[in-house]
Amino acid sequence: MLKIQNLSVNYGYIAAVKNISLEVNEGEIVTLIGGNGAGKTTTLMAISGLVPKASGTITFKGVNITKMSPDKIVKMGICHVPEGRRIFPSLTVYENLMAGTIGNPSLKKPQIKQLLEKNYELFPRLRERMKQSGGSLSGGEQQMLAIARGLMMDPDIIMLDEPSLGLAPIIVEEIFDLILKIRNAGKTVLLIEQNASMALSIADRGYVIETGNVVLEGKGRELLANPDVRKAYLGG
Amino acid sequence: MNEIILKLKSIYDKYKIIIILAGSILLLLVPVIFPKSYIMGIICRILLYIILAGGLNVINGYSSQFCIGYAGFFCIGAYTEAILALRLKINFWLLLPIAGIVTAIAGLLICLPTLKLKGKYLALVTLGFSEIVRLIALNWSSLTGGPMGLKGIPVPKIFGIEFKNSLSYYYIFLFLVAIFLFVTRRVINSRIGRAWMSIREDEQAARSLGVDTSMYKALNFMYGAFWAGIAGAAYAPYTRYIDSTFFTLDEGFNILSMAIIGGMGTLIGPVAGSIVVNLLTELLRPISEYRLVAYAILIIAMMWLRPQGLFGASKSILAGKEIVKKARKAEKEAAA
Amino acid sequence: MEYLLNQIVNGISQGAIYALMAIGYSVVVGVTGLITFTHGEVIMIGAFASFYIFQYIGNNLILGIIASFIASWILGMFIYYVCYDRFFEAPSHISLICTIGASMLIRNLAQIYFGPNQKPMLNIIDNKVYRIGVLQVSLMQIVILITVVVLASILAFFINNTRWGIMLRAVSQDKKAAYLMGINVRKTAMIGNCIGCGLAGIAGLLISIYYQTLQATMGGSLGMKAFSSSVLGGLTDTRYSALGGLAIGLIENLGITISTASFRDIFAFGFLITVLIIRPEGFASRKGAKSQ
Amino acid sequence: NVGGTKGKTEEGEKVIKFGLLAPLTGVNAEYGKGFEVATKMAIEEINKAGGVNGYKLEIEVADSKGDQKESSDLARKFGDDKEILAIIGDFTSGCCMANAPIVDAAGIVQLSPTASNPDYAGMSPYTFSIMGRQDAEAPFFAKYIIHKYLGMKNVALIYINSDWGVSSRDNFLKGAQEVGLNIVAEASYVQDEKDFSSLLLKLKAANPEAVIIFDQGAVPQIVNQIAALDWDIQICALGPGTSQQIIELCGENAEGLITSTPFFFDPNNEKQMAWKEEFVKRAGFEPTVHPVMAYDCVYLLKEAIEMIGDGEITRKAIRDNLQVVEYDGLGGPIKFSDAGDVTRKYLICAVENGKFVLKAGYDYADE
Amino acid sequence: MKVLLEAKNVSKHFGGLKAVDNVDMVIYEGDIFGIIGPNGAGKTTFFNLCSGVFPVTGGEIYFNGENITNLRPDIIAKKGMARTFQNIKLFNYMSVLENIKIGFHIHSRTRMWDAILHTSVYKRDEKLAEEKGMEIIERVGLKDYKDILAGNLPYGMQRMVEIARALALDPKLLLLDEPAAGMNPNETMALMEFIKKLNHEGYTIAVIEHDMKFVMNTCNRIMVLNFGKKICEGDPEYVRSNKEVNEAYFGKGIVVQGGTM
Ligand SMILES: Nc1ncnc2c1ncn2[C@@H]1O[C@H](COP(=O)(O)OP(=O)(O)OP(=O)(O)O)[C@@H](O)[C@H]1O
Ligand SMILES: Nc1ncnc2c1ncn2[C@@H]1O[C@H](COP(=O)(O)OP(=O)(O)OP(=O)(O)O)[C@@H](O)[C@H]1O
Ligand SMILES: [Mg+2]
Ligand SMILES: [Mg+2]
Repeated sequence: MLKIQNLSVNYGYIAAVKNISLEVNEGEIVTLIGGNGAGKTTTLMAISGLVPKASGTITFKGVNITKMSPDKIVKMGICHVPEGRRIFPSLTVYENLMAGTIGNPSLKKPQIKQLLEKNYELFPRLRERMKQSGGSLSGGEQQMLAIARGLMMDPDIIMLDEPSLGLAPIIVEEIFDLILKIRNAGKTVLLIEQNASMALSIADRGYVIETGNVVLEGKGRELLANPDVRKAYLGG
Repeated sequence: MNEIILKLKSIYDKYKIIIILAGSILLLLVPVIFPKSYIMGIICRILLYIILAGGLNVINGYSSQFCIGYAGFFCIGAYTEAILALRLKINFWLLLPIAGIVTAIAGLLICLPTLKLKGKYLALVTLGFSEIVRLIALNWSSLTGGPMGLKGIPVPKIFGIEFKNSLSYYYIFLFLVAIFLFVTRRVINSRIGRAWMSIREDEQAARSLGVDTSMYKALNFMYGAFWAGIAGAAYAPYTRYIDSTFFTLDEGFNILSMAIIGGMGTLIGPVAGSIVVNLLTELLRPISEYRLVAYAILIIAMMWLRPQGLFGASKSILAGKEIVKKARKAEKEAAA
Repeated sequence: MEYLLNQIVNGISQGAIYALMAIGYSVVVGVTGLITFTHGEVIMIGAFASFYIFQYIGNNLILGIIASFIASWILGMFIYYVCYDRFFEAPSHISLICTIGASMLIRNLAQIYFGPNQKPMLNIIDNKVYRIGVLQVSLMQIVILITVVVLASILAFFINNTRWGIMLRAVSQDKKAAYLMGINVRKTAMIGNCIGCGLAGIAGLLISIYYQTLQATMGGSLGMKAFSSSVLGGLTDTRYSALGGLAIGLIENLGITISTASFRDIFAFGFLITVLIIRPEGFASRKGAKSQ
Repeated sequence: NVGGTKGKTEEGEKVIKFGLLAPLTGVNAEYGKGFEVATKMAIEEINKAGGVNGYKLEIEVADSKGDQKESSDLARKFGDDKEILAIIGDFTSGCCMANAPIVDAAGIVQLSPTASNPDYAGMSPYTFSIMGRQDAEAPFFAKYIIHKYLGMKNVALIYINSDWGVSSRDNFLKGAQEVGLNIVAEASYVQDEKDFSSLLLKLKAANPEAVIIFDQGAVPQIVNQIAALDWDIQICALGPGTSQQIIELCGENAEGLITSTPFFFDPNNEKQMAWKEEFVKRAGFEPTVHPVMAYDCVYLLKEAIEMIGDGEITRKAIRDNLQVVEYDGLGGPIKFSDAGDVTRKYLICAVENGKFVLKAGYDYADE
Repeated sequence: MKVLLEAKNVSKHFGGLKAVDNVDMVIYEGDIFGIIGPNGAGKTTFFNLCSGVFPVTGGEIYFNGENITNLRPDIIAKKGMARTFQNIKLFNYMSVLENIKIGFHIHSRTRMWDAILHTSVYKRDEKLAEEKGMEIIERVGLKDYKDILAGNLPYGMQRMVEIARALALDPKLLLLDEPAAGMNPNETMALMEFIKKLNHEGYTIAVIEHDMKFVMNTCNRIMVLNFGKKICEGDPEYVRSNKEVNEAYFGKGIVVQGGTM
């Protein structure tokens, strides 16, 4: 469904991503793992068009989106929940969620309502904080809001950049459950995680990225069992 | 541009003493080289604005408090000098620091209640303050001469030499600029300057490290105001006549644009800003009524081409994103 | 008493004019997140656009409003590209200087092409004066007051309750995140800016009808008043900004009542500073918003 | 003794150069432009008529933006330039006064058409102004226009808080005291004021017989706002003269307005009308009193140079002769006091049927 | 053992929301004190109260025997409490060394005239900041990065710089808000070791963390907050076995086990 070929991204003269190729098939959970500064975030940013690409092509559902503007890419059905949450601090929780629906113009009022209900069910906390401004939420609540906001556009593929960062174990579990649920609902997930073991354990496939290059790829379980991976990313 | 600056800097470091010596001699000889009062008048104006833009830069560039009504401080300094010189016949040399201190106190007064204000709100307060000061100068006729202004401000004297035209007054301005740069450089490179910069980069973090941000912000404002006061006090006897129309908001914007065009957060920035802006106004003169149009276009062009200003602190929150990227590049290369 | 009441009416109608300008200003600041010094010039261009319409086509108010709106919308596009488009990521003083430059540019060009002298704007609206008891209100004052209330309510509704409003606010808060929501940030920001400018243009038209003159240099002090009123209202909230304008107008005129107009700005700014000391973000200060 | 060098044009003609300081940009651009147009008109006329003492005149226009720092720099520039023998300008008193020490040191005349600060002309032997001192016009206004012509007792004043406005008002009060006028209310405002309605309400509350405006630029706006208040009152204006702008900007509201003026554009006077037409053609707007003054400045300098006769034309000689020149200008007769300013004589004018008409019989000179 | 920080009945309300609700807490000298709890439980808010960022709604806070309730953050810092932030607050555009130099602010005495005249006070202060600063940088292993802008460092290193900067204050108590967030398991391990080492050197440390491996292995006492209330306090074993904590926080325990499912 999403296909990246020979993607390179430079910041000035630094190559953050070098010739990465990867593929995400429909209905899969694919995870990217790698150390700090490996280029994972940059890859996602490149997909959603927020950074200029030095070379390479990205196709989504057969359409070349390499040169599309970010808002158009989103409207193709690619949702990106960015690193550091980036919720809108002075919009209320409800308005933040509504902002999420802008990316999918085909949504009608009743559908939006349904989606809203669904998200409130997933994150009851958000219902409680509905009228509170996004900036006053705690870190974890903001993370939930960011994910929920992404789900509001009912995307075909959802890209999550470190969704468990700073979350309580119980929420992390919930989020991983949620990711499975999203997948089971027929959606595709591209996941970046520091918590590599959890990520690999739910992923269908995974890529290991180091200093801008894909160094390993394989089934989630296989990678989990790979001794090199264990040593480098799972703490022994 | 960055490369040129770096190159210039390395040359400077190498021949520091010779350059400083030759530079000072050259500076002292300027009125001999250009014995025209017109040219010296422009140079005096440049020097005056170096102090003003530099003082403003200490506020806006080093602590990121956003002051756009700097003309108000300039006004207070000038009126303090003029009033005390005319009424009490106090000596100019004594009045310089007095005006500086009076203005610094004014700075403290407006800054104390507004310490909590951020960015745009503080900007507006300084703007309002500047207008209020000007209107007081206009309306308090018994003290300030009101709309009639104050005339016949005595010229400074030292060892029997009268500084009564631009050729001689040049030395007063030059002296003040030298002191300003020397003192400010030392303050900036100390714990005080670091505290100001930490407030600029992240106030909350600064506070958590024990920096009394209110105190340092106030100090910063006072320091900036002090130099505006000095500049005002030097300016009043230079023109020998002042009235409230000298200190409009536009004057404040003018100073601000010099500070920004030259580049904030560095000492050299306002110097460059003052030179460039003042020369521009002179050089554009032949196109008469299109002069300000061209000037405006040039300002915008400069911001487009070099948003951090000619010599802006590229390593600061003041610098734009582009600049950040470039700096990162240079550093990565250095680290590699 | 009668005198005081009439002064209050006066204060309100002048406040309404400030409010009118402040509404547009707050829309601009709301969407760009940056303060602007071009607002006065936009007001001026709005006034001139209708001036020429009235002169060459005749006193048709509707046509005048349309002309003002369009002219200032176009100017808004120019300002957007010159001052904002590339500086969203940069520190705010950069675009501030650009707006100072742009305002200088527009004002001086206007001075050259429209001439530096005052121009008359006579008899566009019948100068009827109504007496309600001791109160004396002119038709123009009523028109302006109604315009302010209507515009402020429509805008507040638009911004707070529609998808477009959410888009505008999202753009003003986090441009990258807004992109990820599928919002065309540049277009939205430009349209937001143009809406604000268009409103300023209409304000310019009404102001020049009210004062019956216009001039290329009229923008300077007006822009400053728009800025002040908007700050008083917390900069981005149209309703509060309108309220801020009214408050400043009232305070000024009451101040003038006890002294003289030379002190006008002392009252305005003094009031403003006092309010800001008590409420650091104007009337609209929101308590407890985490500063992250 | 500075100066004395005379330049030559390409054709070998001898020229005398003046400098003009004028705010061509900025808020006062309207007046700066007027200066430029009017002085150039005068110079062309003079040159066409053969010049002065065999010299052609030239003028170097410099834009001071109304900023006293720029104005001073330009004054220095003119001072340094040996070819320039006299300076006309600047517009505001502030600029002129800041320049006073400079022109004094350079020994060059600074002849301001408009500087109105009563202290200005006395600052140096080289500083002159022809605007007319307010210690003549304002008392005249009180004594003759209000007291004698209108026969009123209670008046309200509204004045601009500037050097000119304040000295006019002070002098008016002096005159008023002499004839026992009551000032029932007063109000002042600063430059750039747009809304006068609350001031006017204040005046209205005092129930005067007439409102007197002391200003030039804002008179039309005040007149209009009085009409907008639906206040039927006699309006008098000191300052704008018979500026056509008032009629243009006020339309019917100006009917009945009374002003004092040192000169009058007489519709029956062909020469004056031709001047006005020419000015409008060049400037694109109706002249106020200011360009007329600037026009007269050129002729004054011409007269002064002519008086030098065969002597060397120096800056000093121009000054000395300017001091004693007597000239009947477009804006009325001019004779400098020792300080270097002018006490003018005034006429009474009123707007009737959309035109200024002269109200004869109360000419100051008649008393 | 000596009580270093004590909270008595501390509350903080935001409008109707009770972010911190009547919390009592004691940190003894030499502790590594962990604070855990679900997101939005009020942990960060509690830190903010202790370090003076917010005024309390009710209750009192004692530090080293002194009442520090509602004192300004900089005064509290001067009394010997340093902290890091959940969302890193470095001086991004200053070099690592400059960042740390600012940490020495409270240990220097330079006044305006000292700076202008370069008096001995000034020289002593500069020397101190330079030398001690380098010492700390070496300790946290950032020597090679000392001249790099802090904002350009990878996330993990930024957290270390923040800790180093706090150490420059030479505090009696160090408050760390989620220091391991954004670090990979290897980095987290290194951090654990470092914190233990600091503790051995005599620093008392309070830490908020969601990484249970980290908390369980480093802290000697743990407090659990939920909805602003303290629901449990004790050593790691006790907390781990507490039913309420399990329900509110650990869930099924997949994450607590360090991800080995
Ligand atoms: N805006 C930027 N300008 C310059 N360099 C950047 C920028 N953003 C990231 N980099 C650099 O690009 C490289 C890759 O960064 P990226 O954020 O993609 O890493 P990551 O794998 O997501 O790391 P993390 O796990 O820390 O989030 C890093 O070396 C980083 O320093
Ligand atoms: N300034 C504020 N205004 C209003 N509510 C606030 C403010 N700060 C925090 N809150 C609320 O207080 C509660 C506690 O927030 P806090 O940041 O302390 O949580 P936390 O325990 O640190 O959570 P996390 O682990 O997610 O960081 C949250 O519900 C949050 O929404
Ligand atoms: Mg990342
Ligand atoms: Mg927290």
